[in-house]
Amino acid sequence: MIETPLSAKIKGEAFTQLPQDLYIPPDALEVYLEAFEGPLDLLLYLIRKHNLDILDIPMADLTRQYMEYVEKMHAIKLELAGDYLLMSAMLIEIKSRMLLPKPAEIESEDDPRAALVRRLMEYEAIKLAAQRIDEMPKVGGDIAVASAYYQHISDIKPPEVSLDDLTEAWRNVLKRASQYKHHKIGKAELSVREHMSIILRRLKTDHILEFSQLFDVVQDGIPKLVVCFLAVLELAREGLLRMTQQAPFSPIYVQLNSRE
Amino acid sequence: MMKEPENTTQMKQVLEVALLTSSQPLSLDDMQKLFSDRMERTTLRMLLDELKQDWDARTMELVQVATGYRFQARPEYTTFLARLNPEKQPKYSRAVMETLAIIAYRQPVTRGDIEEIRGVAVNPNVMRQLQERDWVDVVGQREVPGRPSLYATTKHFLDDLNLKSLAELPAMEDFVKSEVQLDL
Amino acid sequence: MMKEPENTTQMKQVLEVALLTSSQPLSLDDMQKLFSDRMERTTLRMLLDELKQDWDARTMELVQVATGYRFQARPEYTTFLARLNPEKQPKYSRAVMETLAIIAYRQPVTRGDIEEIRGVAVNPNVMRQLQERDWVDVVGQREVPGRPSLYATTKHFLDDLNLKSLAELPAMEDFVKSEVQLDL
Repeated sequence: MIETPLSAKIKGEAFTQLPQDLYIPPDALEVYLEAFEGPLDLLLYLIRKHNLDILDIPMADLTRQYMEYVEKMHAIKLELAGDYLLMSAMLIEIKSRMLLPKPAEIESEDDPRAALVRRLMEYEAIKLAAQRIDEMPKVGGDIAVASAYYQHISDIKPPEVSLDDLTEAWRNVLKRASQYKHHKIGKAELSVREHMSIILRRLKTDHILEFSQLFDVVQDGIPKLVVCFLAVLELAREGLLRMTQQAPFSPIYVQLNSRE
Repeated sequence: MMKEPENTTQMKQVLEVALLTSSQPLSLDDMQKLFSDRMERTTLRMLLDELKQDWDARTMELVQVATGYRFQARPEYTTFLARLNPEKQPKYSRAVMETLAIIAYRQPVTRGDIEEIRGVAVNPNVMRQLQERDWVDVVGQREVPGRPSLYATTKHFLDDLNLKSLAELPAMEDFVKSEVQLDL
Repeated sequence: MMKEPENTTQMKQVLEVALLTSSQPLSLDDMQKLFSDRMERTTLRMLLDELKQDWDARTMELVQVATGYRFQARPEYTTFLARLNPEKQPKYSRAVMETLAIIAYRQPVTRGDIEEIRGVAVNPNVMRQLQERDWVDVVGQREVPGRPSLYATTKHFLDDLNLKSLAELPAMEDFVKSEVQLDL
């Protein structure tokens, strides 16, 4: 609940309403005045309390009452917020402008009270809106949201690696080794190395293959056959596989070069 | 481990579990993630509708707020739940609530705008309280000398007030007390 | 507002709401507060038992933990829930990436080859990560003393990088050229 001026407490005793006359015990005044949110709030209070018509404010009355409050504040040396003094000046100005004779033709638009009335009405609307928002049910207050427990398991996905990441890494390797000239590998050579892996993999499961089984003359084009042949030669050169032939023109067998 | 849900019943179960265990509202995007983004938004909306109906006569209700969907206790249980946590929610001062109302209804506004409406200086502490609650944030600067910050309410504010959008706030006209429409 | 619950159904409803909306387990003491301490603990325990059974074939289960009772998602749903808050995408270390690159470009290679090229010892952990990912495997041994394993990249690696064959890896000449361009 928003605290209103009417629920001010002085020395533990609740004052439910402002005294009818303007006499306020000096130590109470401070509490009352602090309960007002500012000069607009005080003015609104005076208007509503005395049932004044906000659209036709009797400026003399309102100004007098307002000034009396402000003087009391002054009298008890309450540190006067500048806002209150500014409002006094404005009220007096409006009052004096209303005393001046006004030309008939601009009557309505030129009511010196117009700006003040607009501000008071806007402030009052905001004040009520604030109260309404304050009363609305809110999460953490009247609204309880579901928040049952669940076992958190981590769903860590493996890191993603792009082709760029990979080539960047390779580039770094090369840069550090500064071995560009010795390690130039073109597309053709990479295919050879890939086929080396493929052949090794096949031999791991099949153990021994006929040389011709390594080549699919029907499926593979000439370039692939050449690459595959180069891979076999490179594997043999690196001592990774062994080729055997029992007799001339008999089948050549390829197997992993193992000591067993 | 459950395999991917195969029928609407299983799909609604997955949604129900997610909504009952999430303390934040779940957006449609969030809920699509539950199904590895293999569910159409229209299907999802249909399932949510059904789930809402499934819970119609029950203790919780499925509601839609600004950032998504959530289950919340039906209001009739509030009194009981309040007994669990008797410490009352911190109440905000009038200054805080009026500042919030101005930001909610007049956003985006600068501190100057707020001071103009309230007729008093804005205590920095007031803005801090609202920002810490994640009800208000800075959405830009007004292009005038000093480039003052423009404040607006957040989606979280709407969520906390059980609203889908600002339009659901009570109309400002309801708060104009004068019988005669102001015509100044 | 609901009046005080009059039958066990209503009492269970109050318990259900409280348990579903509480982010902490509720103790028997807590739950007695819900009924303004006008409920016997034995009655409460009986109601909790019934409530547990009511949820038997459903998405959540009522469990008792050290500090009290709570509803929790049945384990089969946790995989779905994990998708809501994916952990941050981890990244491979530089050592892993460079080792992978060397294996990709120079396969089949031994650990010794990799160490020679990188100039540092290969952490066993690095090879394990690549093998666990099924990106690299052992395709043979080099017939030298110690018979070191020969590593090569797998088909799975090509699939994951969206390559049809290693020949699609950018050729090294491209690097040399760009190096020259950078030097300009």
